[in-house]
Amino acid sequence: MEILIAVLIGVLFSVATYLLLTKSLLRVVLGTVLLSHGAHLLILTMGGLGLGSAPLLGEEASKYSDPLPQALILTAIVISFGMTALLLVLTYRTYKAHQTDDLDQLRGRLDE
Amino acid sequence: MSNLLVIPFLLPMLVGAVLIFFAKQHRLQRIIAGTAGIALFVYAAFLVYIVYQTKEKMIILEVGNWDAPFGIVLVGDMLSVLMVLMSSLVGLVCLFYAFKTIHSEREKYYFYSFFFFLLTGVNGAFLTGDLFNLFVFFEVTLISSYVLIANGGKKIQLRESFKYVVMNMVASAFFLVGAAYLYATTGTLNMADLGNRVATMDQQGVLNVIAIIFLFVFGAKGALFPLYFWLPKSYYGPPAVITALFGALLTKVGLYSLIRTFTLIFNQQPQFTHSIILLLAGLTMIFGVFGALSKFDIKQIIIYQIISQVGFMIMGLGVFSTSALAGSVYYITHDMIVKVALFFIVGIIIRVTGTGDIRKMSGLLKTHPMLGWLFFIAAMSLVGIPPLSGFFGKFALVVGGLDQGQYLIVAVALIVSLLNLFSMLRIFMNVFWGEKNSTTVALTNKQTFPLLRPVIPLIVLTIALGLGAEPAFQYVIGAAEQLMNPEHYINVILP
Amino acid sequence: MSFLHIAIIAPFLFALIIPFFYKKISSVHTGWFVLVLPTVLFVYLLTFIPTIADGEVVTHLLSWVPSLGINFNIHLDGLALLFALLITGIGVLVVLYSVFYLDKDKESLHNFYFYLMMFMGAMLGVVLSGNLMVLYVFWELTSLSSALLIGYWYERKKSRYGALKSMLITVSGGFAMLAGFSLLYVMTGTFTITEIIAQVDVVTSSSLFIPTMLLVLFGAFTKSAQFPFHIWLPDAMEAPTPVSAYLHSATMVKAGIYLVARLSPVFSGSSEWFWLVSGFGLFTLLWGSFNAVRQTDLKSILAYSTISQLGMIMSMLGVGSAAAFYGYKAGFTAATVAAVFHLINHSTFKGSLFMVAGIVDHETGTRDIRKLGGLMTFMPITFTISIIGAFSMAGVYPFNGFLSKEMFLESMLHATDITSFNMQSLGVLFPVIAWVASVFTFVYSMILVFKTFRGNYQPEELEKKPHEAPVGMLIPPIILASLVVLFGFFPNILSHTIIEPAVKAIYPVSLTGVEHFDIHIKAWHGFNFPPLYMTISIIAVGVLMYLTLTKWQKIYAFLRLHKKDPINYFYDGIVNRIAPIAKKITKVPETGLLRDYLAYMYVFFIVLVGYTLFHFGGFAIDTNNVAEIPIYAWVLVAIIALSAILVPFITNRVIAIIATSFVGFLVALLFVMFRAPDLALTQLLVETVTTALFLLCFYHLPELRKEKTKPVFKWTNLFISIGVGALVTTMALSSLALGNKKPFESIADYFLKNSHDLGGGDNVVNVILVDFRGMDTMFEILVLGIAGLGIVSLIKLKMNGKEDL
Amino acid sequence: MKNNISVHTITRIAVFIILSFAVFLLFAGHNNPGGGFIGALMTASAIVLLYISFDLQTIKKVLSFYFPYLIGTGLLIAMGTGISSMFFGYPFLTQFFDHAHIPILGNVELTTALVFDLGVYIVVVGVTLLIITTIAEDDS
Repeated sequence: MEILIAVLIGVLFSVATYLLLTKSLLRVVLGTVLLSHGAHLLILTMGGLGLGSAPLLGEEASKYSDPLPQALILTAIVISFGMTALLLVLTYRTYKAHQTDDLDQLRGRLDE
Repeated sequence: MSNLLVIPFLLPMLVGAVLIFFAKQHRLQRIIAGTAGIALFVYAAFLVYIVYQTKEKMIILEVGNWDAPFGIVLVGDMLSVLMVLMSSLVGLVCLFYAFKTIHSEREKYYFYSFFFFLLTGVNGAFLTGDLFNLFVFFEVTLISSYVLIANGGKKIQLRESFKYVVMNMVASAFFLVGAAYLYATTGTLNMADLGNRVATMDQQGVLNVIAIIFLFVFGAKGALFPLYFWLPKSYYGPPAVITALFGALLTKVGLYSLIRTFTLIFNQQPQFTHSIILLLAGLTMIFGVFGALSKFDIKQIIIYQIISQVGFMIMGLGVFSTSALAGSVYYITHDMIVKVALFFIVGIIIRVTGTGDIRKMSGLLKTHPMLGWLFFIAAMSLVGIPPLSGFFGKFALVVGGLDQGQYLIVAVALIVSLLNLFSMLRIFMNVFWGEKNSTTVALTNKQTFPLLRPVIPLIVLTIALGLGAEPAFQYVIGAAEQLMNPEHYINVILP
Repeated sequence: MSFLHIAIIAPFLFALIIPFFYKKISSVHTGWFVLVLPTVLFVYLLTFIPTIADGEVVTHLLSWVPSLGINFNIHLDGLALLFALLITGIGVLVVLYSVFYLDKDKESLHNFYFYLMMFMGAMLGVVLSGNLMVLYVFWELTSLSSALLIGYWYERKKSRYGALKSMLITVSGGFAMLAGFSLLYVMTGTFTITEIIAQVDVVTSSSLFIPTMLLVLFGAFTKSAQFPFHIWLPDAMEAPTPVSAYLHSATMVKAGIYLVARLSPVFSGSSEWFWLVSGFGLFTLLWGSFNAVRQTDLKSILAYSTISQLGMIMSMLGVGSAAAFYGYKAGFTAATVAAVFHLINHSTFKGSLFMVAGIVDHETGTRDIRKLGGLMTFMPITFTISIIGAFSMAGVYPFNGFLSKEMFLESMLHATDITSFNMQSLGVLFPVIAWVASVFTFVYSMILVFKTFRGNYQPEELEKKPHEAPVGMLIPPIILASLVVLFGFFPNILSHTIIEPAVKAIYPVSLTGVEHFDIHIKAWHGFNFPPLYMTISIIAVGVLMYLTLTKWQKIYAFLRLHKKDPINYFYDGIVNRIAPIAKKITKVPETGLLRDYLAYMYVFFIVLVGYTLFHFGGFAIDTNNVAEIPIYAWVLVAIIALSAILVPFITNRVIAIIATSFVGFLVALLFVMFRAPDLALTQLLVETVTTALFLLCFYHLPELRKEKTKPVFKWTNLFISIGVGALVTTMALSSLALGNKKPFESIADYFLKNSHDLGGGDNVVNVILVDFRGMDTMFEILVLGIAGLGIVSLIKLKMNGKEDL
Repeated sequence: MKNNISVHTITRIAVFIILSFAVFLLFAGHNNPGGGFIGALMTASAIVLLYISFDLQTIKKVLSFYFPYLIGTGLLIAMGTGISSMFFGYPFLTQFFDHAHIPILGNVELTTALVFDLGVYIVVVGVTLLIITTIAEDDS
């Protein structure tokens, strides 16, 4: 299972990277979203995916899944939510101010 | 156990939160912010004193009363409290400069809250002893910086801050990647525990790769070659005080983390990892100074000087010896002072002349002698002319580098220093020397005095740190010894 | 702290109060106040002569930065005293002279005297320091203050050019010296000069001996204007003339000489030292004198003359270093004695000549010898002074220059006595070069006097009607000229008081065992004395050449030396081209394209991580401990992967957003599968809100287009993307494999064990969030809060041209 | 759709249910899935639902909070729990809990962590609503 998810993470990182390297503002934003999905999944996988039960002690299971990565991911999700929201607004403000979404045209003059 | 360690980030956070309620009341906002800035600085100085007094030269706090390595632990060793002191100082002077320069419109939209939240993140990053918590503090710092850099909505600001944000988000994602790998291999997140466990693991291949990932992450935050290219333009847009704050603090957080992790955790194969750092240090110096020489805009030049100086600051880590690391720590301290002073002065120059182009300025020394000489001292300190503070940092690095047989980097450092001198003299000669030209002077000499008030203590400090280098060096050598002997750090945290 | 420390610091403190004098007491020329300090210091230093002449060394210790080995130790021996006396003595005369030279109403005197005092303190610091690093500190301060003095009239372009040039060249030497001193420190563990000398063996046996020597010499040569670093000195003549008289002839340029002399005990046993010092010295001597002849500006002539004379002193120190090889016999030490003696003489006659040039400039408005002429009748005193100075410089009896010139020629003739370093054959060059250079020296000395004071008076070329200078301006050169004559007739008043202690400092007793050098300078050695014939022939040929000047001066044009010193092409080439080159280099990576910045980052990542991974063989897969894969997992993963891969191909913004959200929702499903209910819930809700946000911004967002990218870019992008993904996966597997073998428990077990009892909750994830790692959560919500407020300010804050700084 | 009464009624009911569930999630978080963040997002989605069926002005009238103040308050509450432990000589952010018997509700666990979570809840609600309303307002 870990291997399969690791491959999936690789795919997510690849796609995210590809999107980040494009010239369209929106695609870049989508790239960052996918990138964070990849990173979160990676944290979970790195805690091991051995299927214990959920880390709810009320359930009295013999084996629980690792709670720490879950807590870390929760924190990371919240943070990336904030970041994404901010980036989104920044994106459309940029787009409106420059009237273009082509990063090629958002280089700025070379000699300024 | 000492709750002393939470104040440096809790106080600014508290102030930032409180100021949300008073966003529209300028006077009150300033009074609260100013008082808090002073209090924070005084407290940080007190903290340094306390830490220096203890036997271990280090205090820790297990937050939430959970034993390390399970809970989050805050660590105030000599390096981190020094960094806190410096960031509080930078915060303080920037605050008073902001009072004079920031438009009330900007103040209305939570400027001071963001300002203090940035300090929260920076101080927290310096004090935390937990890798993931470091990530969280990084994000606090970064998101405050995103807002501060983009606010105002000038075209160039929006455009460049978009790039800035994306670059940093990518680096942050890889921070998580690195932390995840480390957790998988070692099963812990506490940095002392990581240092301990990494040292006892026999397979170094994977750990070296993880080290490189962190080098990549912190290098991107600390503006190392080839990860800094976003920096020059994105720092150009915002007002001078924000550029000063960023130039002095943001890269330092990256460098601090680099120093921390590569002395505490990734210290197993320095001949490999630290050689790469050294290589990057050299390239950063060179490309930074070339950038500075290629520009004629005064703000751009100083921004490139940030990059060039990053190379020096990281050189001691690459050399990896006590004296060289002491040099690096001293250099970081010095750079925070001088960089802020330079950006303040540059801000005033641009205000006075109404242009940033040094080719269009001339003869300002006649009309604004004070401004000119303050700039001159700061510039010479940056270049490393004795007996100013910049010299001693450079000197310790040179001796440390030669002592370890790293001749090439020392040669590069000295040649780059010469080029730095050239770039700073070029500014001085264009802006302050020469005939008084016809450009209108927006501010008279007298009118610049209130703006110069925050600059003067910084200049005094760079002179004092030079003439009185001994106590400072006793301190940074102590800090470097702590860094070079991580066992002590580990033993205090994990008894 | 001793009085000598105070003597060094006093000028700096004095410099700080000068602006107050200038502002408060404007009726009196500031120079009068300033004059006090060098006078006091000079008198104070004079009192040391008996002590030092007795062979004692005055030392005072003062710790400064002991952690770095930097201590402000005073080491006052013969050499230091000689220089200190020159610095303060000439300082007195120069300040006096400047009072009359600089107009108190037109000049910003506070700046001038500030720089000048700073320079004096720095110079005293250089020569009195017993610690190399303190010496270096003051050394750089002399460079700095000198540059400020050169740029004193900063409105002039030439002043700025000269200041920059002198700063860049001398500081580059300074930095090299810093490295050299640091190497000495690394070898010996100390910066204290006497302690380094005590460990000469350690230094000479080090593999870094030669590099260290080169670095130190680089510093000395740049400061003392040795070829090819001499080019800054002629341009430094833009400084006010008192400055030229002080810094650029008598004191600062001799700092390099001082350093070579000071460190002779450490280095002089080697042939490299001998060759470098005497070789560069001799060539500089020749080059300087040869070029001086073609100059038309009085101060330029003097500048090149100074270069040449500095080369001469340097070459004598080089030849004198042979003494270290051959046991310090008089025959070998003679060159060093000559060097010290000439150093004194040069300060006297060159100082007076600079002052004369200043007077001429001041009284006629020009220094161009083509416009000058026939001034003898207008300014007879000045003329007399210049005759004395110039003839001494040319080496004519009975002036002091004659004596030291003859000693110089003699020591050069003895160069062939040196039996090693290939000197039997090459040694012949030494006297030959010396002779040729002396001829040119004679010629330019004559030009200096006669083109100015004799010949045709050309009133139409001059700005003012010339007349004799005010008395105050004449006194300093008269004093110097009197010294020229005095030392010419009674040279031995210096031999035991000043020269011998200085020579003993260069040849310390600890190394030589020689207690006493017999120094007796005399003018007449009888007819069996070859230098006498050399002198006579120099004068004869010199006169001939001066008379036929116009006939052979075309040679400069032929050699292309008539416009500017060829070394200047190098300097200007570098300085002018560095900005364009830097621009070209900076332009390449900084394209302004986010794509490029990210690409560098990723390539850096791939190259370094990939290299490390395969170099250290870190890759591993461990299949022992992995969970089984149920069939629905295959399906789910396949769908996630497919929908993610589709995103880049979508050209409709709504579909692209929804596809991305879809991936997010499926990830939430994965979380369910992996028994992470909190995570799944959070992911689900966050994804919902994020999607809502995207759609809210929908109208603000651009429509997607098909990417128009060059195939090359497309392929590199693809390559980079796949590389990143592959590395992340590989590393994930390797980390897991390594983690399975780790010899310790994960900290996670602690949370499961203690959550209920210590944390008071059964949802371990939540207990971690609010309790075990509550700090994370606290700052996570801060991030969120900042994001919220940030969005408000991003949208609402519009500066509308309201500029803040 | 904006003035459709049946939609409004259904929305009201739905919002009520969602909000109750959100509060439940907030309080249950310590022992079961949930917690401040999840509860807050739930609350926010309920309000978004309101926004979809009513218009912005109505929402603003109903929720007369000034959202930035909400954020500030939440941050202060969260900090307050952390700081209060310092006054009792414990390290920053030490949480305490006890079981108390309260009539009607029975045996209830009281924890300071819940207060902390409440702070989280308020901040997240404030932020989410602030973002949504600000962006929405920018539309016009």
